[in-house]
This record gives sequence, structure tokens and C-alpha cells, in this order.
Amino acid sequence: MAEMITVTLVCFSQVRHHIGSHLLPIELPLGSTAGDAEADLRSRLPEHVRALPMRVAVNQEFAERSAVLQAGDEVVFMPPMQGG
Amino acid sequence: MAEMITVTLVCFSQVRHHIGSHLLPIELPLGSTAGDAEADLRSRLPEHVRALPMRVAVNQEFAERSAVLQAGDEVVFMPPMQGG
Amino acid sequence: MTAATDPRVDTRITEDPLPPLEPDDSRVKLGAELLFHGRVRDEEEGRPIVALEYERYEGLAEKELERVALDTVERFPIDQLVCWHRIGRVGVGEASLRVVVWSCHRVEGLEAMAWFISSLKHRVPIWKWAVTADGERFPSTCGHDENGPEGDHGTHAH
Amino acid sequence: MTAATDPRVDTRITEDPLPPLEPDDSRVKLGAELLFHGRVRDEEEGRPIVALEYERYEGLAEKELERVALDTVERFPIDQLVCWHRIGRVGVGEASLRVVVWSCHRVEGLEAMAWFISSLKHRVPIWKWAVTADGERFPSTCGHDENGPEGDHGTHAH
Repeated sequence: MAEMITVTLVCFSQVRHHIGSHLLPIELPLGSTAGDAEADLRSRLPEHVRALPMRVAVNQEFAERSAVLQAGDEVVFMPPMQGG
Repeated sequence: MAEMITVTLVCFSQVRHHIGSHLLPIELPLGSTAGDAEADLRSRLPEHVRALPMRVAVNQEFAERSAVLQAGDEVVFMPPMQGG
Repeated sequence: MTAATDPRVDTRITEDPLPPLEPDDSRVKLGAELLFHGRVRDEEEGRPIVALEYERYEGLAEKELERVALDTVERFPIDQLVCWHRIGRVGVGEASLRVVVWSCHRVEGLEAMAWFISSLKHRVPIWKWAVTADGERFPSTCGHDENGPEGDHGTHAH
Repeated sequence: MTAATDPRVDTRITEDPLPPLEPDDSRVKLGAELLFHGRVRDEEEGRPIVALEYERYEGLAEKELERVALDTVERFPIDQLVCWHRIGRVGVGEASLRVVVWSCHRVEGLEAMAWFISSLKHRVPIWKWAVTADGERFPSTCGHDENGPEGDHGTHAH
């Protein structure tokens, strides 16, 4: 059985609204990427939120979906930004 | 001999600088136009000021050079504007 | 000063320093507030100066400034435009011009601001004299050409 | 808040109301001062609201806001850029965003302002929730698409 790690998804805007909380710890097999975490997250979201383009950040920096996650990472999938 | 009228040229910026005063009364034959007044004014100005494009106003409104002047009119030849 | 005849515009030509800006949170329909201050720079035509002295053709300057403002609110989807132009002596660093534009969104506000200032500079009969530290006063020789905004080389106060 | 590392930019994200503007006549080289306030409008997605609540991704929002400011001063010939973004609850009519750009001339200031705000809206991780009179709180569903400024439909606060 694969070794598992825990990362924390930080949720904003519509993602937060549907997940129901700001922080969502998830378990993933060691070696998982941000893209794998995103698949987990999207499976928990309704269709119209799943369809949003999202940018990825890991540990407070923009990242690619191919980034390999480490235990304890803070991972964010960001719906379209709305500042200003 | 033609009947004469007096109009007042109001001078600004470089025109005022070279004429040396804000108001310049001039005499013109009855029936003269703003363009005639301009010829009088330009003859009093040095070459580089004479070369400036000027807009015309009569009695506080923009006017054409073909406008026929009346005794007592206030006539202005305006060098390029510099507001702001 | 001239009293605006249209509530969308408020244009003034004044010899007084421009008053401080008052916070105003009352425009609940208008998301974009854009303000421009034109300030007097410390040189004119390459010479150091201590002030500019603005003169206007009184009567026509007020009328034309208001017309430029009205043309702007007709041409762009903005809700309100305020323009105060200071004349007389304006010290280096001080504002000679204040323009405020309110609109629903920022894009039209920015476009309206650009067009209004450029039009003002070409249309409103106001001129400036430079004042040097030793008190010399000379008319600026450099105006805006008659070709409209694209011919505005903008080498002066702003 | 984030301390700017470059004297040309001052970017802050703050929960406090934006302070009143202080008159400042000290920039004697810079003829053009341009200020933008983004204010909260009284409706969101067609529904009347009493406030917006802004949330940010703390850490990245501050870094990215400063990077957008630095990109702007690199890209345009402007001298200084200040941006304060308010987060938390911002009442209708109040300013959520203040941007000030100083430059020698107005044209580059206007261009820099347009580019900066558009970039901020697309790049800085800040989102908003609408608050209705009866206390309901819903996330705005409408963000800016990823196509950059031209794709910015700008139907929101500004």
C-alpha cells in the first residue's frame, strides 16, 4: 500500500462556499502532484464551480499542476480573481 | 475718406509680451474684418510671434477672420493655448 | 467662476489654491473615481522656475471650459466631471489643474480623462508665464499645436 | 501589509478604511498625479447589496500585488506608484482600492494606471463576497477571465 501524505487545501470564494470551510486537509499518495490534489478537490465541487478555470499555488507561490507535493504543503486552487 | 471705427485688441501671452500691454485700441475703416485687425496686429509683432497660429475671438466668443467688426468690439488673437 | 448649467459638470476657474480633497463615499452607483492633478514642475523650457503664472481670456475661458466638459460627458459614458483650473501665480509643486471623473467602470473614466485634458489644453484660452527665482517673468513660448491630441507633445506642466 | 522593497512602489493590503488623502505639493519634478478609487457599488449581479467583503490569499496576495506594481514601473515611464487595497467588509460607496501614479506627463500616467488595475484584477488573489441587507453573504460568481485586459468585461465594482 502506498505511503500517504496529508496536504491542506486552502479554499477561497466559490470553492470555500461549496466546501464549507477555509481549510480542507486531504490525504494523497506520496509522489502526488498539485494536479492530483485538484482532481480530489474538483470531485467535491458542483459542476459550475468545477468548470471554473483555476490557478494553482503551493505554499504561497504560484505553481504548475505538475508540482510534486510534500507532506504539510499548503495547496490552493484559485477561481478567477476579483480584486479591485 | 473712409469712416473709421475703434476696436480693442486684448493681448495674451507672447502677443501681450511684445505689444507691452493687455489692451491695444486700434482704428480701422468701417467694414473691416477680424482678418484686417489681425494684419494690423501682426505688423507690430516680431517674426517668430507673427508665425504662430492664432485663433480669433470677438466679444468673448470664437469667431472667423471674415467677421465684420463693429465700433467698440473686443477682438482677440490667441496664440496656442497652454492651459492645464 | 462660472455656474455650471448641467448637473453632470462643475467647471471653475479660480485664483485660489485648490482646496483639499474631501472624502466622499456618497456615489453608490459609481464604482470608478478618477482624479488628475496637474502640478507645476520646477523647470520651463529648460530653465529653473519658482512658479507659473496662468492668465486666461476671462469670459471665453469659462465658457469654453464648460463646453469641453459637456462635450466629454456627451462623448463618454461617464456620470460626472469636475474641473477646477487655478490661474494666477501657482508655485512649483502646487496643482494648477484638478479633474475628477466618476463613472460606473474604470475604462470609460480613463478614456474620458485623457480626452478631456487634451481637449482643454487645445481649446481653453489659458496661457502661462514662467517666473524665475530672480523675479523674471517670461511667457511660455511653447503651446500645443492645432492638430489635436496626437499633436500634443506634452513637454510642459503635465 | 507588505513592506515595499523598491522606493518607486508602495503596496499595501489592509483591513482599515483608506485614510483621507493628504495634500502633498512636494513632487516638483512630476507634473502629473493620477488617482483612482475603486468604490463598492450598491448592487452585485443585479441584487442590491450593502457591502462587499474582500478576502485574500494572505502571503501570495501581498507578494503578487507588489510584483504587479513593480512590473508597472518597469513597463511605463512613471516615477512612483502607490496601491492600497482594502479587504474585509467595505460598505457601499466606500473605496476598496486606491491607486496613485506620479509621472512627468499625463499620457504615461493614464496608460500605466489602466495597465496596473487590469493586471491587478487578473493576477492578485483577492475575491469578494456580497452582503445583502438581510445579512446573506454570497460569493461573487463573476471573476475576470484569463485572457488579460481585453477579456476584462468589467461589470463589477469598477
